[in-house]
Amino acid sequence: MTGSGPASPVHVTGEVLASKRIGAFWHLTLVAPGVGERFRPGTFLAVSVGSPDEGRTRLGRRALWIHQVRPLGGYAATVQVVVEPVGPGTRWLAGLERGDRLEVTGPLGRPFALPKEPVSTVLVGEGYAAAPLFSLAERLRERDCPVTLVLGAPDEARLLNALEARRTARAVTVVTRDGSVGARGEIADVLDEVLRRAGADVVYAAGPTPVLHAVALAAEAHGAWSQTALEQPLTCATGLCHGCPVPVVGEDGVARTARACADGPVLRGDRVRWDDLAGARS
Amino acid sequence: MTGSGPASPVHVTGEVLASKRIGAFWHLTLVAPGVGERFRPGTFLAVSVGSPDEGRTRLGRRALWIHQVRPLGGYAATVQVVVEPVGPGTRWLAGLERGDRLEVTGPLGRPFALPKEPVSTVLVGEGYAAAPLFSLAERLRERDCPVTLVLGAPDEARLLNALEARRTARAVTVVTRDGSVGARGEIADVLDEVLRRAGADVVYAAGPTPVLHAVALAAEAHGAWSQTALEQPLTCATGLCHGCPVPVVGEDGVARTARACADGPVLRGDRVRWDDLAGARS
Amino acid sequence: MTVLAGLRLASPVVVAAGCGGTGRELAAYGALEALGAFTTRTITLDSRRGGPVPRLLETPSGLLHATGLPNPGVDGFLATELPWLLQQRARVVVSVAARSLGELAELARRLGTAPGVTAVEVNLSPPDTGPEPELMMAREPFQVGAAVAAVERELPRGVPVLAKLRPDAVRVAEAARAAVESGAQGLVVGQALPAAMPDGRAAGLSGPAVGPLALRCLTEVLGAVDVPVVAGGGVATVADVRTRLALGAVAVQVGAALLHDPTTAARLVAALDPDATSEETPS
Amino acid sequence: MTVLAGLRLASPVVVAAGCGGTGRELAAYGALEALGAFTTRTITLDSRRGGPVPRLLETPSGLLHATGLPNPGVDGFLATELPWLLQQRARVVVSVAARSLGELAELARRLGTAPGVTAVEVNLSPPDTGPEPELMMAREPFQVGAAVAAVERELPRGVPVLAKLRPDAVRVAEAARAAVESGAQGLVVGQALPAAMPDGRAAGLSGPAVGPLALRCLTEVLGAVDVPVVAGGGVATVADVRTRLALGAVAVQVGAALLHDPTTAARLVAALDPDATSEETPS
Ligand SMILES: Cc1cc2nc3c(=O)[nH]c(=O)nc-3n(C[C@H](O)[C@H](O)[C@H](O)COP(=O)(O)OP(=O)(O)OC[C@H]3O[C@@H](n4cnc5c(N)ncnc54)[C@H](O)[C@@H]3O)c2cc1C
Ligand SMILES: Cc1cc2nc3c(=O)[nH]c(=O)nc-3n(C[C@H](O)[C@H](O)[C@H](O)COP(=O)(O)OP(=O)(O)OC[C@H]3O[C@@H](n4cnc5c(N)ncnc54)[C@H](O)[C@@H]3O)c2cc1C
Ligand SMILES: Cc1cc2nc3c(=O)[nH]c(=O)nc-3n(C[C@H](O)[C@H](O)[C@H](O)COP(=O)(O)O)c2cc1C
Ligand SMILES: Cc1cc2nc3c(=O)[nH]c(=O)nc-3n(C[C@H](O)[C@H](O)[C@H](O)COP(=O)(O)O)c2cc1C
Ligand code: FES
Ligand code: FES
Repeated sequence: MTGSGPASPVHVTGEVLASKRIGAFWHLTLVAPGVGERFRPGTFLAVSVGSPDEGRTRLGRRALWIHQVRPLGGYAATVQVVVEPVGPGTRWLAGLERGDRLEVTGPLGRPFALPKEPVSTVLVGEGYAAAPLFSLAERLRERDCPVTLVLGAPDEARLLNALEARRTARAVTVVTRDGSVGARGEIADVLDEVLRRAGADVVYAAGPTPVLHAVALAAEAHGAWSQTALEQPLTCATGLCHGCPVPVVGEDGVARTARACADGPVLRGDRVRWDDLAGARS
Repeated sequence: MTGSGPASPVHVTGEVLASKRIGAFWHLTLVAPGVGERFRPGTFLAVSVGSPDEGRTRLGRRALWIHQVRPLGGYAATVQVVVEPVGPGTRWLAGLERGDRLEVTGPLGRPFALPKEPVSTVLVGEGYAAAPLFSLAERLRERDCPVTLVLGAPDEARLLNALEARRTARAVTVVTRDGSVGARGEIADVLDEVLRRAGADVVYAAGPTPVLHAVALAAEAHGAWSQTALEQPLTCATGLCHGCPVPVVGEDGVARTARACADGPVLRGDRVRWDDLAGARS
Repeated sequence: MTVLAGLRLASPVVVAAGCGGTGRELAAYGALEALGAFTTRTITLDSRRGGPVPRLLETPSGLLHATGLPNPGVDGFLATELPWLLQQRARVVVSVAARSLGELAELARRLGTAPGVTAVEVNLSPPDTGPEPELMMAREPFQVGAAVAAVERELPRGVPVLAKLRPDAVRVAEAARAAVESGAQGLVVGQALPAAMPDGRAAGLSGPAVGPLALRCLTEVLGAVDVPVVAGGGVATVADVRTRLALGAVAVQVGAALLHDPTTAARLVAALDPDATSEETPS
Repeated sequence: MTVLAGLRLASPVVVAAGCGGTGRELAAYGALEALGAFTTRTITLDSRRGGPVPRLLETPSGLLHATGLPNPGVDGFLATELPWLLQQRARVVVSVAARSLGELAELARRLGTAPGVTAVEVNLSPPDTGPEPELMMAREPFQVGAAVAAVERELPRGVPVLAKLRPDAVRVAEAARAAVESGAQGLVVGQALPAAMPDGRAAGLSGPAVGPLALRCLTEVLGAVDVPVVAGGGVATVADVRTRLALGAVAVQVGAALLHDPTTAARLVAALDPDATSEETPS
């Protein structure tokens, strides 16, 4: 596996090029010079809540997966993010309109490691967190890795791009908690079956901690590698504050503490001490 | 003179109905239920900087003269204010668009006292501060008081409604510092002449402190009453914080301290101890 | 029902000293009667004009103030402001500060004999006394004790003395103990913090910015003494109130938030009313 | 040219302890070499894992933190982090705290013999030591003196000791005097303030919210001692820096602002560079 070094981020004043509501999510397209150019799947960006011109009462950053990087409107590398409004920061983001400006730092963190050989891969994502999997799938296909996708969500409104998924992946499994689309249930319920059928060598996952934990366990049971993209509450998102500890085991077998933002967000599933991780059991 | 009791204010979430730039000023029309209904000329309103939905870093209020109250768009009493962007708060106000919401408290303070008899009046205003004089002129005309208007400004872009002025007043004198319209000079230069020609019984004034001081002196020299609408830096604007002291002399001749926001903004010119007032000399 | 030092209050929401004007201005935004109590601005024996402008400055999520404690003096207060407040059926807590223990005792004597004073709050650490005569600042615990005792001694039964402590997390527990030993029947935690304006002039800092600092002092004091504690400092939202009551405060004081939104106290009272059906969160 | 305790610094802008990561993360946003200095997170004799989550919380214009001072211990720091920082030609101020005076002396000994340490900053009041072994907190002036002396004694000439004082306006002048008498060659004013999270857990408060409080401590310290003073606490804008330099500080520390905008230090350095032609104001 290659390419898991940290991203080299920039901090810029970005601008909203487009905002579109799809289901429960807002899809924002941002002009953020330098961010898209440096992007690798699994990296994220961080935004400040509030206009760059105003004094800000909220000092913590808000992390968002980089969904897609595309040339658009004369810009070489616009950045797409998917926002689910759940609190003041994400609601502020959802309220932005074309032309509004915001402070953006990115790409941040270590991306998904890509296999050197054309191995069989399974990509697992729940809700908006499936965002980084689509560009990952493209890169994997460029390397002739067969891609199987598992997409989960509470309901159809929170299911990301199932249609687009069918274009990039060999097989797609959809699971929703309320059964509004695909099978009714949890991602964890279908993992064994999917991994077995795909003959998975590597499993990539992004989503809430319990999903990642289930993926790590299932991968281990199938003798596959897992690459889990963690979401932990972040404050600086840049590695400066040590506020996002993830208990891990080093290559040397010694228990250590990693920073979710700077040493992650993507970590090998077998390296995370899931039982010691806050929020690991939902 | 009657009607100088304090206004009975309300605190409401208002909405911008219209925003229009005229010269250096933004004219905002606000829906702020209860504020317009209670308005009397010389009262003002206070706004919070920042959307009602967001945490606010700026806790001080921003005071604005109530310019006009008009039925508009199905609302019985919309409120017009004139904003000159000079700092973060007023710039934020100038950036508001139709439909944006803001916290409004008003009407605040004691209004201009109106004469019981049809006496001759001179109204003096500089820049945006001339805003309350137009509705005052209407009320005076209703009482058969002849109205003479003196409008001053640094330049034409900061001269308020000179055209509208000609409709409400018997005579209008315009003075600009750069001579771009009307006479070149300061309001103070023309006061004596205007007061003499109008045979002024009462002089009403709104503007920077040096203008008010000049008005108070000129009125006294002509044996006229003066009513000066003071602008002092306010924090709460509601009389709660005692942050806006104005040195005055009481009816009993004793030196006291009044609050610009709650005991003013309109004070009798002969009661203000101008030499002890901060900003009295420019 | 909130009970503070034997007093039954209609609500746990109390207006903080110096942030409710004379009461008249605040009454425009909600009945004073519905409040837990109205704390007056600090009253001194002689009247004070207050300090020079600027008296207040905005800071990030806070307000700096150096008002110099302007007030009409105790006689002026008793003659003009108190009767009006009582007419509104407000519960009136009178905040006091003085240049000496003797003055403090004299103030307590006059307030204690005035009908209608609900309680006396001793302002032990005015952060902004301005250019006029220096007021006592209780730096050490023994000074806290002496000031509280001087007031307590002069007050009739039924008019409790509350001690408003300097919010220094590391020392406040000692100060709290000293106040209680000297007769304070309740404590107020959350005086403005000693701060400076950009030009270096001394001032107090208040508002949401200081909330977490006041909260720490609250936990220290609650761990140190058993009398009822009123939590001030940075209270603006229903969540702020609930946090403080959950930690063990019997009531809260609302100060700077009123300067930003004069309806804050009335809205908190309504939101916390156990009979209220809906609970809107004032921002 | 900024001169601090005999050290010539390229800029008056210094990164505050615990807010610059290991340095590597910050270097992405501007050369460390251009900074006045890079202060490490507090290093202890033994490594520390740090406290439980949530370690940080947003407050109005501030950040609450209870990280528990995670760090690799002095040996880990000297082996892995310091060499990289020196390679970047950063001026490295190492922040230290300990469980005892003996440990503090031991830390100083190891740092003093390591080549490349620019200065040692004694963290006299960690507000957030978390569940791991308690670290010393210098409450009284004599404790400040003892801690500073323990470090000073072990450091070679040319490696000055800086004392980072607890920002309590009423006591900080005494602490400053004690530190200077014990050999502190410079003082840092503006440690995080003791605060609490909504659940009552102890934490430190930092960021623009506390700026006016740190400023008051600065004026108290400048009035009390003659050594160079570094002003921390709430620095985010060029105006903040200028205010502090105008009052007499020789340099400023930037902490929480970096967590909100990692380019803050680099932008302040650029804006304050006397050779810069234009002066943009970072927000
Ligand atoms: C690497 C990463 C990528 C993410 N990608 C996306 C995305 O693509 N789309 C999306 O909608 N959301 C994403 N999130 C979650 C998103 O960052 C949080 O929902 C958001 O920060 C919450 O902020 P808020 O103000 O809306 O809500 P609040 O819950 O009020 O947030 C308050 C505070 O808690 C922190 N916080 C709360 N929940 C989280 C969380 N789950 N993760 C991190 N910090 C949290 C915030 O930073 C903030 O300081 C991602 C999180 C991480 C860590
Ligand atoms: C009674 C009254 C009526 C006013 N009417 C108008 C009006 O109709 N149109 C208009 O454009 N302006 C008016 N002003 C002035 C306006 O309130 C200030 O320009 C504005 O508060 C400045 O805020 P800012 O954030 O833009 O600038 P800043 O200068 O950055 O203001 C920062 C702080 O200073 C205070 N402040 C600064 N200057 C003034 C001032 N002149 N008066 C009061 N507070 C000040 C603000 O309240 C705020 O706390 C009026 C002021 C008063 C007192
Ligand atoms: C403008 C202003 C004036 C104040 N005056 C007094 C006072 O006279 N006496 C007093 O004890 N506290 C005074 N205070 C402090 C408040 O009563 C309160 O303790 C402090 O502001 C912290 O609470 P807050 O954050 O809710 O404002 C004043 C505060 C402000 C903002
Ligand atoms: C996340 C975080 C971690 C900190 N860690 C340390 C530390 O290890 N040692 C220390 O002396 N100060 C530490 N501080 C305090 C800062 O160095 C600084 O003194 C304080 O935050 C005030 O400055 P500011 O407002 O610029 O942040 C930390 C602050 C924050 C926000
Ligand atoms: S969020 Fe600050 S180090 Fe990860
Ligand atoms: S501004 Fe607060 S009393 Fe006038």
